[in-house]
Amino acid sequence: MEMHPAKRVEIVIEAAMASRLTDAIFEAGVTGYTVLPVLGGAGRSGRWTREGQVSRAAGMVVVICLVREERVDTLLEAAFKVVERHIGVVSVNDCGVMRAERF
Amino acid sequence: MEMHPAKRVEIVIEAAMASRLTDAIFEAGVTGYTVLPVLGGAGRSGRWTREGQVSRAAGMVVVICLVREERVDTLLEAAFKVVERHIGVVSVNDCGVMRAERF
Amino acid sequence: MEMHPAKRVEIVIEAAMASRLTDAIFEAGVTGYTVLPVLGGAGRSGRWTREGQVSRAAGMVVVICLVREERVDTLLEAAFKVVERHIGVVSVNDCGVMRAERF
Amino acid sequence: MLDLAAANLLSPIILSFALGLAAAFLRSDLSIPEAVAKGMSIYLLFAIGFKGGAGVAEHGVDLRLIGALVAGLVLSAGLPFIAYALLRALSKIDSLNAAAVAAHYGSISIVTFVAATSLIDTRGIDSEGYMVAVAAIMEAPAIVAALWLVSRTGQTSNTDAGLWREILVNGSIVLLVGSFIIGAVTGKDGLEQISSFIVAPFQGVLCLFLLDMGLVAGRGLRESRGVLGGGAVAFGLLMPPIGATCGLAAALLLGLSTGGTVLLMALAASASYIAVPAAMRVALPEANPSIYLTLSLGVTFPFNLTIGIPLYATVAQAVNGGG
Amino acid sequence: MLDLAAANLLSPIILSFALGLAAAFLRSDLSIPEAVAKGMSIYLLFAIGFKGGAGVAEHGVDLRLIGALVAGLVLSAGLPFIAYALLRALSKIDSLNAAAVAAHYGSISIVTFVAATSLIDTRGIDSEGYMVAVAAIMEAPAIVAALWLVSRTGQTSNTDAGLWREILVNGSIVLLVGSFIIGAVTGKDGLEQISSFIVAPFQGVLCLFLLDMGLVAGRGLRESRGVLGGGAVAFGLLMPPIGATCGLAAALLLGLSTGGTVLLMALAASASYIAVPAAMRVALPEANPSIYLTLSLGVTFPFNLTIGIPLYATVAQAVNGGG
Amino acid sequence: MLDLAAANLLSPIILSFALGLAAAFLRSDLSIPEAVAKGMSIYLLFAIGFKGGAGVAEHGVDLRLIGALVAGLVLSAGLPFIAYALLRALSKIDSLNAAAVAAHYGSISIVTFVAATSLIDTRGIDSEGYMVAVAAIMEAPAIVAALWLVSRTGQTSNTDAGLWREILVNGSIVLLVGSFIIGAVTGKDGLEQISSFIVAPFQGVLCLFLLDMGLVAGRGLRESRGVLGGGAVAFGLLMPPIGATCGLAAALLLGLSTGGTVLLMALAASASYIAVPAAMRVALPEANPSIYLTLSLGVTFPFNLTIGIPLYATVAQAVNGGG
Ligand SMILES: Nc1ncnc2c1ncn2[C@@H]1O[C@H](COP(=O)(O)O)[C@@H](O)[C@H]1O
Ligand SMILES: Nc1ncnc2c1ncn2[C@@H]1O[C@H](COP(=O)(O)O)[C@@H](O)[C@H]1O
Ligand SMILES: Nc1ncnc2c1ncn2[C@@H]1O[C@H](COP(=O)(O)O)[C@@H](O)[C@H]1O
Ligand code: NA
Ligand code: NA
Ligand code: NA
Repeated sequence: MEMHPAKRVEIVIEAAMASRLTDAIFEAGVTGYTVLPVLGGAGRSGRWTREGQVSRAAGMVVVICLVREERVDTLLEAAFKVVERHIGVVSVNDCGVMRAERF
Repeated sequence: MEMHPAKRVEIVIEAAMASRLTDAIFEAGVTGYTVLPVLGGAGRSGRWTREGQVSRAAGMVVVICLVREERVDTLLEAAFKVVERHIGVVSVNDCGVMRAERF
Repeated sequence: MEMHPAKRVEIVIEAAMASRLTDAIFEAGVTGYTVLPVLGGAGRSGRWTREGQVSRAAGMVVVICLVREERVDTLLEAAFKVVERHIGVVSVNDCGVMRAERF
Repeated sequence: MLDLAAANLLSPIILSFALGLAAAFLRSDLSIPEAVAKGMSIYLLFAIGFKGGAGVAEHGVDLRLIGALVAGLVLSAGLPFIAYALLRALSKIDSLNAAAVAAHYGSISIVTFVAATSLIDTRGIDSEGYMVAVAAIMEAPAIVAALWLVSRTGQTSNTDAGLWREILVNGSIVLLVGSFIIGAVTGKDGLEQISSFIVAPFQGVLCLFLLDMGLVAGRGLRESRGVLGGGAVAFGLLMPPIGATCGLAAALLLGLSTGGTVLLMALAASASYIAVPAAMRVALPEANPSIYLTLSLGVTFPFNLTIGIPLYATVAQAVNGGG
Repeated sequence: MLDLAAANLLSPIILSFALGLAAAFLRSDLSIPEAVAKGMSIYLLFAIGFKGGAGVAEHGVDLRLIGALVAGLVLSAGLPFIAYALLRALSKIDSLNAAAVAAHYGSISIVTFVAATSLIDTRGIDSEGYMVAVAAIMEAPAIVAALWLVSRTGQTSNTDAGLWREILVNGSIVLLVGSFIIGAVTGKDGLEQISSFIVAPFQGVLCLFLLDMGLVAGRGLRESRGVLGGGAVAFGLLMPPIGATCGLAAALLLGLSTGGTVLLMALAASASYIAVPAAMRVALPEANPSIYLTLSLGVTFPFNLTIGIPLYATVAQAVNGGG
Repeated sequence: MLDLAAANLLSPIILSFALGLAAAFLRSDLSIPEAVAKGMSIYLLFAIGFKGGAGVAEHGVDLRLIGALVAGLVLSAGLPFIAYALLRALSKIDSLNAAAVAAHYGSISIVTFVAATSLIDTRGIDSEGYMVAVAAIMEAPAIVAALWLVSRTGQTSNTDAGLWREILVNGSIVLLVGSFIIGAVTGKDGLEQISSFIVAPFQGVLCLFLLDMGLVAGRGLRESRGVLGGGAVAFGLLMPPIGATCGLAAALLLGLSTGGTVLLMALAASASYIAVPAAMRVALPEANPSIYLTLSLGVTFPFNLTIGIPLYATVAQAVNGGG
């Protein structure tokens, strides 16, 4: 199976900011993303859990984005503008993807 | 802590196809997998979200599979047969695993 | 965008053990983690799914932890003590993170 | 008649659907969690099945039951051919997508059925309890018909043994048939025991469920603007009355009650948006879900809910010389 | 009066909240799934809006409705200034966080409103159905006021067009207003159709919802020990009666009924913990959510629930010379 | 008697469980979302606790309450020894797994308790409201007994302070005891306020919950075919009557009412499938969950539901000379 080199960007971001992030990365030319729910977590701003919460204020989501290497910088810059003033983390790793024409 | 080299395969696939995928990768000799829920996403076939959905038609899941390096090709071929005609993405990256005897 | 080298540790663990794991990695000096829900999976102990379950006995979660390279061993040792006698898997891969001062 | 139409349009049920649509068009973040939506659909299926079964227990079964089941099977397997031909004639949608759409229109929407039940209840019209079983039998044959259409045009579908099992024992069929049987077995006593759960709050749950359907339909319409041309939309509005007419003919042939006639018309007029889309994703992955979901959920469902069902009821009453 | 206070404190509603608090402090793993909590809040909004609308349909609207809406708007936009000044005077919280807190106290908590409705129902006091619309109008203006306060202190907030849309058409406002309209349109008939869903089980659902709020509030208090100083806590206890007094003044000016007076007092006294926190995360990300959530959910909400609402009711009854 | 047995087997509750089992064996994709299942279990615990408390408020407490609590504690701590010995005698299951199973059979299943309540209600038999408290007290002691058994065989269990807290303040105990207290404090008035939530729809919710349990039990049985030998299955069918006999003895000693006797028998006969499995995963991770879950949920629960409870009721009535 031939795999094509790509980058996997994983962003943990507040649910209230998620649509702003996906809008921004779309504008940065990214062709797709996947949003995962988060049960809870901890960081500099303390521990939290989603249980019993009604408000979007207290939740986070994970946005996963597979991109060609040459696009990762544009993506990260766009993402950074959104997360900059917010809590959350961004990580990137190398990966291989099938069906490279999709990215 | 000694870590053993392995591959982490991550497949975003339609919920309706998930059991076919896991059956296929089992047959390919994989010993385990983990299925994560997906809230929403976007790709060539547009944006979508799970909110308020009743049907399995409109949802995706992420299947994560840790395998020894020598098995990854068999796995990817098996997976590809299932996803081929379907929407979704497959990515692979290197990783290290504890307790190698499990994979 | 400057990225700083780090490690991404991903632990699939029984829900009933999750708080013990996060307590342990906190003690190991880790500054944050993110917990994802899991729909189902399979491994040496068989297949399972969360659907319709009421008990915490039969569920798993994924704990993701981004750490500086120099801390990963302490983290893995702490994690290992918790997962040792339990089902579940631990994997680690290299990644880059934004805002390194956070880790 | 206009009064009745207005009364229907201004019922809490329809207005809840409209609220959902409006919220989606305003891009409000109002949303019903997936688990709650699924929970409500399970409740509705259980309640409607149980009540149907209890009805059968009370009024007994006659031979018409078998006739009605056969009629349902024939309608479900036959309507896809009409739908396919009509859609191909009215629009430029290719044969694969047309077949996928056809499967939806042969099959049924259980919420449309529930809404029809609720309307005839309001008008005080009785119906055969076993119409629930007819609804169940109509879910699947349309898929077979549509896949046959696909194979005839030389295209391949992904059908494995698993698919047929999934279609035949899919959750809604099993729950509908199962609760129908429970209702039939436990009868009036059983219904009494749980009627403050399945009868009293039913209309209210239906409101919230339709609110959710409005939200989902509205978001779907917004996302898939431009996917449907005028011809396809016309299909989505013409096919229901055509289906209903076929249903009417079958009902007259069988001599169903006025209520049963309305329900069979509504079933034939309705388009699936749960079971068939899932089956299509497996069997015809290349077919575009935006087309069939938008038609079924965004065009035909609202049409049936607002105009279709009251129309079918009025026609059935006129034909049967009833109220 | 003491009797009434005890009766309120020992009602299933309040005790359920206390149970949630206790479970959180005992570090029990008791928890209500997020989807179920959201489902209950949708139910409560739908029911309270619908009942308000049906009330308006029955009793008609008078000009006071407009007056009440204007009063709500003024209270929501004005109270943040009082809250800001008071909080700055009582505590060392910086201007940014104080503004964020102020937004919460100008806005409203719909559960406090529901609890007040339930109390006046128990005491047999009538109220204007349109108070639901007043509640809806009070959600957003406070945010504008608080952001103006922030800009005045030379700090920046992240306000884009999207934010304003999110605030104005946020789920709870749309659902509350929408179901209010549905209730007003379908009136007594509509209410009858779904009253065994939205009226009969209402108190019970409220109990479980308050159980959940107790759990969330208790866990929040445990996590954020030490975040609030004595001054901030004093603010959380003083601000509600101040808000209520402003609400009382407005109600007297408008000549609202005793029930309407209680509700306007409760609205003015209450602090948002759903819509405003979400808006603050977007607009003022540097403000610390522990401060405003703990104050609103951990201090002010329990105060209003246990002491505030019965107090406002007693005052309103005394002032209006009522029972 | 046969009539009663048939009436029980053909009740909506049991048939719903059977439907779930059937759907699982047919490999239908019917499933109830986890959040909804949890929501229903919270509802059932809250309702049953509240009603028990309200019963105590109405009928008063006598010294027997303390006796019943002590009896519950002794049964819960003692039955694991019988279960352990019996399982080891009947099967080849090793001592660790046998101890884990024993913990389940000393502890209780609240749904079995609820089903027993519902059966005696149907038969018009009264019971002591405080049996709910007895149910709560029986959850944990069995775990201690089983862990002692483990340590005696020289094996180690993972018990930290956290585990004991988790067991003692686990969600179901806290909710059961909490709502029991709320019911006792608010009494008849409180019950009236929320009875259309916790009494009227109770049976219906129980049906859906048992549907879910049938699904989970059926899937568990399918996944773990071959895990249990004939001896283990025999244990799962013999242990409930043995437990029930111990419960009967205790009830006679205490002079409980016929209803209370049935409930204590059902508690002693039932096996935990929520709290204990979670504790076992932490304390005895090497024990195989397939064994204890299949026995408890797949063998003993269905036995108690269909045959056990009606049998215990008949025996209790005979012994007490009642109806
Ligand atoms: N080191 C980390 N590894 C994984 N997730 C993290 C980490 N730090 C923070 N997070 C996630 O990001 C959220 C916000 O982090 P923070 O901005 O540090 O408060 C946390 O609640 C976690 O979900
Ligand atoms: N570049 C990407 N990165 C992450 N997820 C993606 C990407 N492209 C597609 N996906 C996921 O795969 C689903 C189907 O993609 P597609 O086949 O492109 O429509 C989307 O809804 C996303 O959840
Ligand atoms: N190779 C694997 N890849 C991904 N997840 C796995 C793998 N093996 C096990 N798991 C996860 O870990 C859980 C327990 O595995 P086990 O200890 O092998 O029974 C499974 O249910 C899966 O969710
Ligand atoms: Na149809
Ligand atoms: Na306020
Ligand atoms: Na027991």
